[in-house]
Amino acid sequence: MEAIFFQILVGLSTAMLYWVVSVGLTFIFGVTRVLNFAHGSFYMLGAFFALALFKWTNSFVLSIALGSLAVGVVGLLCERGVIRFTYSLPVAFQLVLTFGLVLIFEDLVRFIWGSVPQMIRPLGLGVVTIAGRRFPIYSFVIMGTGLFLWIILYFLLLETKLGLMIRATISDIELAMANGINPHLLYAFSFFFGSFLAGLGGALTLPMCSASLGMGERIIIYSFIITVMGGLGNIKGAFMSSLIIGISESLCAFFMPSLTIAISYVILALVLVVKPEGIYGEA
Amino acid sequence: MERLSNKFLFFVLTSILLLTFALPLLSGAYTNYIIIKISILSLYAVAFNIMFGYCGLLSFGHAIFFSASAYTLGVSLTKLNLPIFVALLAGLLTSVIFSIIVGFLSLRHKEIHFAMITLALSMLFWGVVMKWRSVTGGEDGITGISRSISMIAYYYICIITVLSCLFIIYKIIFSDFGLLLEGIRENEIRVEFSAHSVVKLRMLAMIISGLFTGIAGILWAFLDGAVTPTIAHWSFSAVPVIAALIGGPQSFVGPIIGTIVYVIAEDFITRFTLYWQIWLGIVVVLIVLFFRGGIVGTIAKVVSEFYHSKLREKYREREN
Amino acid sequence: MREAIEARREFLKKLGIVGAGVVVCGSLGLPKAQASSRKRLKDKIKIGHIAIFSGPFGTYGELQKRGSMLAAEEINKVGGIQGSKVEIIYKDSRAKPAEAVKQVRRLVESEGADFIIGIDSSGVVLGVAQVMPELKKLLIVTHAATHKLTEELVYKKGNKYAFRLSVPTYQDGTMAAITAAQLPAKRWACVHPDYEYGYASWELFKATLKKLRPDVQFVGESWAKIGTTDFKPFISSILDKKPDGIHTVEWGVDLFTFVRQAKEMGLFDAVRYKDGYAWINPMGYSIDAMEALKKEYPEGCWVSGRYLWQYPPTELNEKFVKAHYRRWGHLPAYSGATSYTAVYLIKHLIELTQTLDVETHIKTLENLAIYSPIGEMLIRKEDHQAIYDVPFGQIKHDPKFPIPVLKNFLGMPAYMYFRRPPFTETPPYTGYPPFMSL
Amino acid sequence: MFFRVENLTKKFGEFTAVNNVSVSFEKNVITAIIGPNGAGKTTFVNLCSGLLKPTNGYIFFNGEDITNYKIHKRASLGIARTFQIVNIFQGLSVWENVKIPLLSRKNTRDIDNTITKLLTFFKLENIRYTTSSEISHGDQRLLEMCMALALNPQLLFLDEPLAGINPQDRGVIIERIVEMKRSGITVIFIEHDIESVLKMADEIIVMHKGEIVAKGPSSSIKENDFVKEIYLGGC
Repeated sequence: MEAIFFQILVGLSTAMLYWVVSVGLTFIFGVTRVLNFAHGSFYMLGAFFALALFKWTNSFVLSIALGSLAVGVVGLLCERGVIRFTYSLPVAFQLVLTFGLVLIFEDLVRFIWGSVPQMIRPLGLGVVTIAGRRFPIYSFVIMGTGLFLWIILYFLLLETKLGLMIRATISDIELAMANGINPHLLYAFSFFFGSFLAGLGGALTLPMCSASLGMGERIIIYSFIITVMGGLGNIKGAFMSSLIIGISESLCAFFMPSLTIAISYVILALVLVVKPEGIYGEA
Repeated sequence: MERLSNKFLFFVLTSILLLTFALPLLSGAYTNYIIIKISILSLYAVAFNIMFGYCGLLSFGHAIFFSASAYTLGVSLTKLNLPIFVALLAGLLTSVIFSIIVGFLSLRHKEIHFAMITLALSMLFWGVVMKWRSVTGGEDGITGISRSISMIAYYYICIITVLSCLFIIYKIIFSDFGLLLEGIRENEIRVEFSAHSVVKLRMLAMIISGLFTGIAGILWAFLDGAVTPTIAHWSFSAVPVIAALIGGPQSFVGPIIGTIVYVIAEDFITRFTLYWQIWLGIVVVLIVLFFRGGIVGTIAKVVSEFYHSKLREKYREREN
Repeated sequence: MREAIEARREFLKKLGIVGAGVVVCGSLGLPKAQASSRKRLKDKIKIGHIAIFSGPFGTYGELQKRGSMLAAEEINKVGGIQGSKVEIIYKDSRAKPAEAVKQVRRLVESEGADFIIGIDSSGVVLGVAQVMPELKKLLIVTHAATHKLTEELVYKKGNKYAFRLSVPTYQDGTMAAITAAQLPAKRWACVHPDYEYGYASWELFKATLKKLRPDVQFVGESWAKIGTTDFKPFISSILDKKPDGIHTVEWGVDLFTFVRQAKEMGLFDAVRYKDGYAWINPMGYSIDAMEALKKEYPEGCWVSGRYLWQYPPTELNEKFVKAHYRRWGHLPAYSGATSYTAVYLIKHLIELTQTLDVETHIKTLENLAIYSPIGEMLIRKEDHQAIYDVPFGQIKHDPKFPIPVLKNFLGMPAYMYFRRPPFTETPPYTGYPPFMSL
Repeated sequence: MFFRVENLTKKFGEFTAVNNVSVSFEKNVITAIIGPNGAGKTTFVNLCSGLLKPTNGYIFFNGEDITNYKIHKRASLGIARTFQIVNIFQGLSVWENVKIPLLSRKNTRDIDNTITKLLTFFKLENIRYTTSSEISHGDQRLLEMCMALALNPQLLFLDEPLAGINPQDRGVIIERIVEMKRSGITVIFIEHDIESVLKMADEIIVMHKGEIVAKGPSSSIKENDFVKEIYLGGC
């Protein structure tokens, strides 16, 4: 019983990382209706930026903050430079365009940082003992960030004028435009914010694992699964499905380790076949 | 205009055809190999485009049909030692069965939901392929699928098979059935009100698409003599998507052009640099940005505009 | 030097294996004058090198490239192979079999490669080896470890065109188990990557260890897919099984993550014994892992590789390690060393046979004894596997070196733990345990 | 009874669009459904044609319970319809537009002749190869009716067939509708323009707030006080 509890706790920390990254994708989709395949690349960039900044500033908090902001700027530049020209095209074209961006970012990173995965020294936050097992304190940092983000997003969407604009745009773009909302400003902001979150996720993983090529490809699939499962563009849905995927993977690793590879696809397929619009429906 | 472009197209196609058949006599083995690859992937892309271009359904699950037939063939030949015709039939049958299953689960849904369900099913299938090691060989896949004929002979077999498949697909698309599919893409509800079951029509399209994808899968399995899980992975489902979008999903030749452009660009780039991704990425981005709606669509538009402006000039001259 | 080789050859003869010849792979090769006096066979000898250059395992291409490029530079500096320059063409396999096959075809059919070397993963090597008979060129594998290549493709199906200079999964499974048998641990568990290499290694490990130590138990298995960034669920579920020994063949970037998280969650502490950790990581001493983890990899873990820069302590190896360090600023990785050897092997093969005829090459390579930085190898005729031993050692943090070094080597002659044709019996063979004195 | 609904109810959340409607239609009669905006007329037609599923109630056609039949099944039984906003295949030619419903017939041998006949009936034969998005709005209305007719229906729903048509073109459409009745088709249509309604309809149904408030021959409906008050009041 204790083991299962611990496994769920471990799953929670995984889930929160998935949530931070995939809510960025969800947010971008909700506002712009673009499925951004390059989101994973932004995640990778977040890790590499933070790595470079850490070597320079030697401060983890500073490098995470600056690194993810820098990724936000890269996202903004991509949107202004390339993606915005494809808003009028069907979703599939944007997928292919952002796939092209993925290829470009992969090689740029390889060119700048080389292909050897890199690590920073561990933060040395230590562990706490829960249910007779050791649990890294850093995982609490990730969980805290995730929950904090949840609160911030709620605040942002419900209480601020920007949130109102965003909700208006999500529900009806034409009406929003008629009411004097400049959608391009909002699109640009959503890409900045979404990419910032991807970068934040990437930077947050740095003390746990390494900055490596191809790390974006692994996370993008999870982000897609979570975004689709929760309901495209639905932030609440993204939160719930992050939890489902994170915890079920963790439990699967305990009960049926050899099936962990497929569990998230099984869940996704089941959810979609029963409820194609996702758990909470499309925003 | 229509007539002219048709004649031109006919001329181009015939010369390409003749060249393709004469090529093994003129060029090196590698060129032949690449042409086989292009032809197989073209068939894959065109078969995929039955769903995408004509039904308006973006499938991310065609790797299932592709790998289902390839794996069935591989297993029947190397593990069960069945005769080749039985293996071929079994392969195609598996593709059809899987297209029915996938269709049954996904066809009620549309747009991005359809894409995502097919993606999920495709990854599920990939998981099975990876895990069912006693049959599929896991990550290593199945090797030793013997083609037992020379590459040149195989070249002709591939070209002829692909061309006849393309011809059949062409006939299907420009038949009444194709008109109905186009109708579905245009206006689904109207098709329903015209007393056609959209789901049934789509299912039929899915089966046809799956069948031809299966044929491509079989040709692929024989080409390298090996089947590995990479062809079941979602990224292999993305291959025809990219081809169709680059070439132009609204036309029959679009996916073929897309495949040719992509394969040749990739081949050209990897010849010179290990940093192939960045160049390929730039090519893809530029094509999406500057050939909006695909190469074929854009070229057709430019040509027709050119033609119209010529006409206008003529009128102006006459007026003057 | 010569005497040493001759002695080695005598030793091999005693084993009943008649070597067709002995070549020296490395910068101690044949004198320059002798080489250039022979006729030039070709303007340029082209070697196609296929490895993973992009994606998460792109490092492995880079590491191999360092080896083969160094060898080519050294050879070209002294006049190439009988006056022909060596050119190495690098291609990215992307870890995809079909892509690798395409690149091999292009190298041979369009770019005029005379040999193919490299290749990283088992699926890719099986795919590529299969087309070699059609292309009629030699394939010298320098990294991929699957024993299916040598046991099934070469031995059972008679594919004569593939050779392997790197150790197969015998190192990851059999030798790992032999090392494990020396440790007090009795409850073994594994954390493996979820694909063929993981399964094969674990099966060999279990079979061998059970034979040597009937008292051990295998208490848990954990299969993490390639590219896992969060090993915590796997580690905690393994910890729950209360193992006192861990066998893991994680490699590359996954290994970095795994070690870091295992340390945090106390998996190392669980397998501690008085002289170190009952932690067997056959590919742990990979240069990329050591450079990334440095002191994070706990002292006292048992690790190995397909070659260790400290072993064998020969002049040839020392020269190679120094040259490699001078050229690249890094110590050589195992796949770098095998690639280096492969290029030299090609040089000597051509000089020995005076031809580019592949059939002659195959005949010459079979039962050839090679003296290389990796050690003395014999290419076994039946399965085309280079037989050489790589010991296990315990990690030791030594401030004199940029990365951790290995101590307390534990090794065994390769012919005792490599499986032998017809590949039915579980090694180790007769006379266990005659450990090599190092 | 030719076409009959029983206790038909449709709720959208709290809002009841069609409330417990029971009504029957005779064969070969043109019935008009009138009523103010939001009376539930279109919802009623949508329920009958299968576009919406009723919350409650039954629909019978030729004595058969078709409540749970899908759209295409109803269409093949002979229930056709047009829409308030023209609903045709915009990207296809006029000819192809008519061909699609015809392809659902069992016997497709004489299809080209049938298309020509239909197009001639609606005076569309001169623009048969034009892409339908490029023809005039009135012609698009006619085309949609033509497509409905191609199903060889017994029952035809027309949702505001005159919407957006300028007065001089209305005559053609009205003429066609009356002619359809003559060839044995039962027509049920929604219309706001009361003059045209009176020209065409034999029977009139008045809907208000989801319920049928009056039903009867057009002459008597005109005299209905309730109708005068809520609908015809202005006239």
